[in-house]
Amino acid sequence: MTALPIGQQLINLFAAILLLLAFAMLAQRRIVSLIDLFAAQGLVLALSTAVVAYSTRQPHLYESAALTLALKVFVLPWLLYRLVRKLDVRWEFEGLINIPTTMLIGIVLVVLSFNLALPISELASTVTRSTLGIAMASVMLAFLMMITRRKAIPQVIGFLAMENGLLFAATSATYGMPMVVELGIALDVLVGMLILGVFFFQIREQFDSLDLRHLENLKEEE
Amino acid sequence: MPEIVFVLALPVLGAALLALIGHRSFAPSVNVAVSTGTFVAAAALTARVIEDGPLLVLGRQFLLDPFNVFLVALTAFVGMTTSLFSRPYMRIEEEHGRLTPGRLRLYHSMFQLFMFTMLLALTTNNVGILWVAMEAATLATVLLVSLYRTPASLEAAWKYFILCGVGIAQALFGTILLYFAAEKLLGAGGGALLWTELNAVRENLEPTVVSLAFVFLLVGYGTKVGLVPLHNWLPDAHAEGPTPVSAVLSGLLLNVALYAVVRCKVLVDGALPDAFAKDLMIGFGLLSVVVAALLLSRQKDIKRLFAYSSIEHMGIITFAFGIGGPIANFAGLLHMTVHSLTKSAIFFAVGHAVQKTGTQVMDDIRGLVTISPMVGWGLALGALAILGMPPFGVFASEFLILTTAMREQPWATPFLLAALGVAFAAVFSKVQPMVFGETTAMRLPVRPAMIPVFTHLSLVLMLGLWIPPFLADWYRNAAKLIG
Amino acid sequence: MSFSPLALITAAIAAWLAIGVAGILKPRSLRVVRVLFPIGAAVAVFLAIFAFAALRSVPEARVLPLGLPDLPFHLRVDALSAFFLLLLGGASAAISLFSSGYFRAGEGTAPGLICLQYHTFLAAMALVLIADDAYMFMVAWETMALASYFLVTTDHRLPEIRRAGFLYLLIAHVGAIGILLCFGVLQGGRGDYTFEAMRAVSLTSFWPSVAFFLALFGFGAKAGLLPLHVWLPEAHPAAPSPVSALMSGVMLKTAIYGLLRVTFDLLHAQQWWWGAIALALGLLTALYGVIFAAAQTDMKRLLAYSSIENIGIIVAGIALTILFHAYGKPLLAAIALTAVLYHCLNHAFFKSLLFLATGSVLHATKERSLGKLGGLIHRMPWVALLALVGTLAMAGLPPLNGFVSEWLLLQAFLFTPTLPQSFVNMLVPVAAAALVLAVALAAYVMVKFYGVIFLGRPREPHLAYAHDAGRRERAALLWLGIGCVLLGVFPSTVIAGIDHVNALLLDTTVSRAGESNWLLLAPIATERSSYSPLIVLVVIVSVVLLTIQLVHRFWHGRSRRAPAWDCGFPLQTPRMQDTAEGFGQPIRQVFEPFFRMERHLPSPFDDKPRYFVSATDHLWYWLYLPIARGTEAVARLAGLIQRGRIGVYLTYSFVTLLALLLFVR
Amino acid sequence: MSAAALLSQLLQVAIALLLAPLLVGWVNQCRAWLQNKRPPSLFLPYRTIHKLFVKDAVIADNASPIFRLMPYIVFGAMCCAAAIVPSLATALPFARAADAIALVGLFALARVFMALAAMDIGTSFGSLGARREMFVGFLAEPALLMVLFTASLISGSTALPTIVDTLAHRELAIYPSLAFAGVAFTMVSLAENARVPVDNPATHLELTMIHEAMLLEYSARHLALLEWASALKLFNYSCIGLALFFPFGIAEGADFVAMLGAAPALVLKLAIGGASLAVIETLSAKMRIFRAPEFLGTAFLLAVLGMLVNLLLGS
Repeated sequence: MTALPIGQQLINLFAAILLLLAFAMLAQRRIVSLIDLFAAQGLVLALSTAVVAYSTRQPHLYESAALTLALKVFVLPWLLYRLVRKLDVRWEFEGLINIPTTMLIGIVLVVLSFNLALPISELASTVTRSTLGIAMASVMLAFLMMITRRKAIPQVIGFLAMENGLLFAATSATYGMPMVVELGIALDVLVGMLILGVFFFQIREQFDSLDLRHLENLKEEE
Repeated sequence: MPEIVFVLALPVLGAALLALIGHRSFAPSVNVAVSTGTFVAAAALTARVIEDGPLLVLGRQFLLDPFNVFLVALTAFVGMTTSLFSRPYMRIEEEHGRLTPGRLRLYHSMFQLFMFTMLLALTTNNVGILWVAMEAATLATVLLVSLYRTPASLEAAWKYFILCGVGIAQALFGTILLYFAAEKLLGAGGGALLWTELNAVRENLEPTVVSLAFVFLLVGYGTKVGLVPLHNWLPDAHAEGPTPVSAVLSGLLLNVALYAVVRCKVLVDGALPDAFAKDLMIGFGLLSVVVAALLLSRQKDIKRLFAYSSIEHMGIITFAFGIGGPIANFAGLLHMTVHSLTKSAIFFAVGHAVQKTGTQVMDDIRGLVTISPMVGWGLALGALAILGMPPFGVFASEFLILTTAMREQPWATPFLLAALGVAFAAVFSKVQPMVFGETTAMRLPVRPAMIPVFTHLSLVLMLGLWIPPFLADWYRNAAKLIG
Repeated sequence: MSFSPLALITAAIAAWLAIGVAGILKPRSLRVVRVLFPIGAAVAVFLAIFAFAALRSVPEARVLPLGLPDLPFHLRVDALSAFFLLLLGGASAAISLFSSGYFRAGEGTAPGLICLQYHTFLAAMALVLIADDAYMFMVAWETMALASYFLVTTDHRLPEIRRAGFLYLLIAHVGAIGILLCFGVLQGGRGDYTFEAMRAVSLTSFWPSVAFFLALFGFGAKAGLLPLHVWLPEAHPAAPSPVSALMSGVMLKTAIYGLLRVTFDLLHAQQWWWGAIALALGLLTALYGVIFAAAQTDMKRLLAYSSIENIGIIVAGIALTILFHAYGKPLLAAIALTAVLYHCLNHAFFKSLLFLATGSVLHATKERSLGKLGGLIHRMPWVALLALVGTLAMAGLPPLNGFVSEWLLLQAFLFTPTLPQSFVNMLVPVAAAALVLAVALAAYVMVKFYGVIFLGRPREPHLAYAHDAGRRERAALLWLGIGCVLLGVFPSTVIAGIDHVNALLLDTTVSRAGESNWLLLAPIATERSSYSPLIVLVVIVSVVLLTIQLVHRFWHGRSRRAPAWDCGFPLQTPRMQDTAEGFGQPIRQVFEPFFRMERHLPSPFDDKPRYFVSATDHLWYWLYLPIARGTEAVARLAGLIQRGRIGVYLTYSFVTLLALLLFVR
Repeated sequence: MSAAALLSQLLQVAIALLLAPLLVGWVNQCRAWLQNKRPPSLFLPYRTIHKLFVKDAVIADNASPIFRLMPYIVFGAMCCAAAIVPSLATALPFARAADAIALVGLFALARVFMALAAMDIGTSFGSLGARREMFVGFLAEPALLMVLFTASLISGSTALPTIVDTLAHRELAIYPSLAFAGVAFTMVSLAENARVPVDNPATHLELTMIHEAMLLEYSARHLALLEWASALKLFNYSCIGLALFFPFGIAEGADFVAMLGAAPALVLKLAIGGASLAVIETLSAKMRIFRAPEFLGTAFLLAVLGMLVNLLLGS
């Protein structure tokens, strides 16, 4: 068989890195490095988008790459850093499920999402189709991370990671969504992040901690 | 196309204006004025659509067909009445010292923003924009839910944000898959996300992809509809937010989310040979009805009670759309209308009741008819209406749904029978002593704003006895559209 | 608009609604109510007249521009609905008249509001009877339930009254859903809910049976058929007496109407085993009701239980009709149906009469417990006399009306052995025995009822100040009493009217088949069976008068008053009379297994010996409480899915998503 | 109806009225013989009734009209029954006015009025008697109806004349259903006529009495009428029994000759019946009131069995 064109090789590489980062985030306990990982993920995402744009001559993808870079690599991590510094929450304690188990579940999820993505990839006409499975996997892993984390900020980072996975899916499967939508999504994410920032302070001043265990009072009593 | 522009622009401008002027004594009136203007514009828009059929405007970006235009009118109307109700309500809250002027500014502008997002979600023709608008609606309401800044309200808002955010993210994935399936037929670019385009080619959409997409979309938007087991945010958010917000959440937001689901269902039905989407919706609907009915019987907080009843009714509507066919769809649409009217009316009455008695715990609320006959009878009639007692309109739709189900899905009817019975027992046994019975509470000096309540209830009553022809045609066309 | 019966009936209904609205205009004024209720009574009389006209004219249908877009309100009056309208008008005329004197200000709901609810109730019942499509039927049906609920909870401050109202509305609502599903079956998937279309649909395989039993469930819940009877003995004592009279006398009959409508009009063919099951159910209900009536100590509860008994008898009659009709014996079916309708009419009259009488007693003495009444015949002769008529009628004694319908029903039973199905033939003697037992027990119950309330010596001193009913109350009671007598004495005439219904439902008639004439009632032939209450009445009365004359002629009419002798017992106090408990004690003993007894017997050493006994319904403990507890348990389990932890919630949606994805694969 | 028919109808009633006390006297005499006592005069009942009529009536202070009217109503009901029961002839005009079921209804009417009147004074014994009477009644009445049903199933009619005609004209054979019914009927009529073992007419021992307890407050003409009525009741029951189980020698037509021919047969049958009643009363002991349900329940059961047997064996 002939070797893949360089662009596709790069994209596959980036996809692999993305998956790796997703796992890393799943395993990471320190919030600060979690933010780093998130930024890295954003960077990879932007790069891959750019490569796709280059190799498929899709100018509008450059814009979306730029958007991603700005938002996911600079603005959001910066905001998160400020929050962490302001609230000074550095350490994340043991999650609901211990790390190895989480990892195992993660593997299972990856296999599952590859399976699910397979038929779709068959249909895809894009050069990047094989990466759809990875995109879905990273979404799932982000979901798992949200479930397992007990603190507010990691949960939010998981949420943002999920957003990344989605964007990656969009680029890999369909060369990105129409620009309006991309912009809308970006806006939503940004606003959501800001609101969450406000939230953290409110929660903090109410419960003087960001531990989600304080947020378990509304429930059906026995 | 002036009307549509007005419908969408007025709330945005209103939001900006209210954010700028801050909380003055006339801010509530401005709020009312803007909402009224929106309703007038929406009414004009509706009239036009009734005259010259579906509209596709502003570069095909905005679609107005019978299905969504009646929801637009409904949304604008309930928004108006809610603003009317919230004027005295919020004033009393302020007097009670539960709200500061700053928060009231936030409340007013966010209320308008929320209206805008919902109207956008309803009118847009672009599935992607639909998603954006839904997400934006979530963000707008999160701040409204946490308005009191109490621990409970913060917790509720947090859960609301996270659960709906995640759900919405699934919906985005579904949208991407949809786009992915469409783009091979319609080519890349904006066209492939326009619902009208998708609908035109729905027979040729790739089945596997579409079914996957629908799963994600259903789970995503279903979270906002409040389908069991994705419903967990709903009771908290309703119980802890200010009552006007509970009213619009229950009366409008759930409808809009359901609208999104149904839009997607139409595409899937076209693409798939089997009744995949129908079965999913029937299953979710039935599950929601049963579980909600059971949980109704365990409630102690009055707003939680009616939140669960919203889940139950959303289940009924989902079930109806799942059955499909002209009658069931007609019934579903009618039920959407009467439910949002009745439920918001109930929340208005509940709000006043809570203000008068100073508690949300039902065991401490007694003898409302003696404290304030209007509130008492409003609550009693509203509860009876929502429980499906004729001659109110809720009964009309339940009549059609049940009788159709008896032939289409006979196996489901025992569950419905049991669930409706349990729900009746649960709600009525709790409402009756609140309305009647002895009380120790004093009569409060404030006059409740009962006009919205009784406007809604009389509309519901009318719909039970006589549905205006234009409305009926409207429902019929919409039902045909949904298929 | 032509003055056809239907138009006039509709107008009467509209008049009722207008009266109700007029009442709400000045809710607190009692004077208005005093004026409005008699007008309502007049309207009722007119309604009865129109209904009588409609009974003998051809069916007639109309469409109102209301209702669902594809389903405007269809009205139709045929012989069946006309008959029940007649019943409604005849009974409610008296009840409205009584109410105009009955309701007082200040207790519970405002009189004007009561006026509105009361007349809405009447109008809704009439609309149920003339509804010709499922939607209007259900709307009227539930409106009826709602209005009566508000009337029951007139005195809503008392928790037990609220509880009674809640129980009533709950069972009514569940039953209504059953009826709804029944109509869902009947429309046969056509989506056309007019009765006309339902008649056209021919259901196949098991669907007819489903429809019938859904109808039996739904209408049985309203009629008080076992095991859905529990609301009756709670709601009737809670309601004001005219309302109890209206509910027991008329509303229960609308359920019978619905059952007949569905079974014989909308369904084409009946299965014999429907009849068998319904027969068993009906007789069980009858026995159950009368046995519990015998054990009651509250006069209105007693009457409520006896209503359950009568409903049981009526349902048994319907079951016989189904049996005969299924086996193609129209004449016998017609006899059974005649018995059913006749009994409906009788029950409407004597039960309303008795409930109104209890109302007068309640107003005169403020007492509802039989243990504290007695000797009222001296204080309130009018009520006592008219109540006696009702009592004898209800005890099923000739020559009053209660006996006629039971006579007809027994005739129908006696003809059953001509059926081909041997199993049914075996069933019949037992069934007949049960029926006769129930009827005989009814006599026992009525002696207890009348004897304890009106006869003997007052058990409480304040009864001495009891006053007789007012003029309007008397007139109302008189109307009903005369009705009982006339219905009892001229059966052939009444049956001639009922025959229009027979002709409609079974296309055959009784009076033309038999040798009946105005004097003699002989459904088949005088050789088979005949009964002439008029002759019996005349003979007894003439003998009585003759004897009095002769005794006074040959001997003398001297008599003097003295203290009661009582076997020479020196001192007698009113407390030494039999109490209600005492009178019911033998029945409690014989039918012990029916009751859940709690007895507290005094020991010889108590300084204040107290005897306490309560006989409650097993079904509460065997059926209702288990259901309630089961729901409770399931609900608690359902509550477990919401324990407040957001991670868990996320897991739900995650798992749901994965499950669905796998499902798609 | 022709004047002759009316006349013969009246004749039958008159005969019943006259014979009834005699029957009572005869039963008492037989019983006295059987118990080795010197029998009272056969005509004692007539004398008693006359004596009572002569006396002045004493009425309790708080007696209501029901109390005073009851004896006449009961008497009237019994006369009506006497007119209906085919004692001498079957084809009598009034017989059409009420069939078997209506007849039972008439007896029930009488019973209810007695019970009400007994409760009227409000004495302990009165209400006790009323309760016991109704208690016995609600079991006896269905049993009696069941007996009549058996007969009417055989004859396919509830009209007494038809029943009697059919039964009279069947060839002699063993009818187990009728046998059951006969036993049941005997038991019922013992209970209904306040006879041992259910009640004892000859005592005022408060613990045992049922029928007498209801009449305690009555005196003079009212009591006389009641005595006469109960005699009539006994007579009617006997005639029903005879008509059902020994319908021989009863007149088919309604003419005097036939009836006069039937009269001796009736008297003879009554004499035998009365004697056997006395025998039963002598042989059996009065049972406790709470045994009464079992006794009557047995009767009820036998009657139903009779019906079932009739349906099963077709005989």
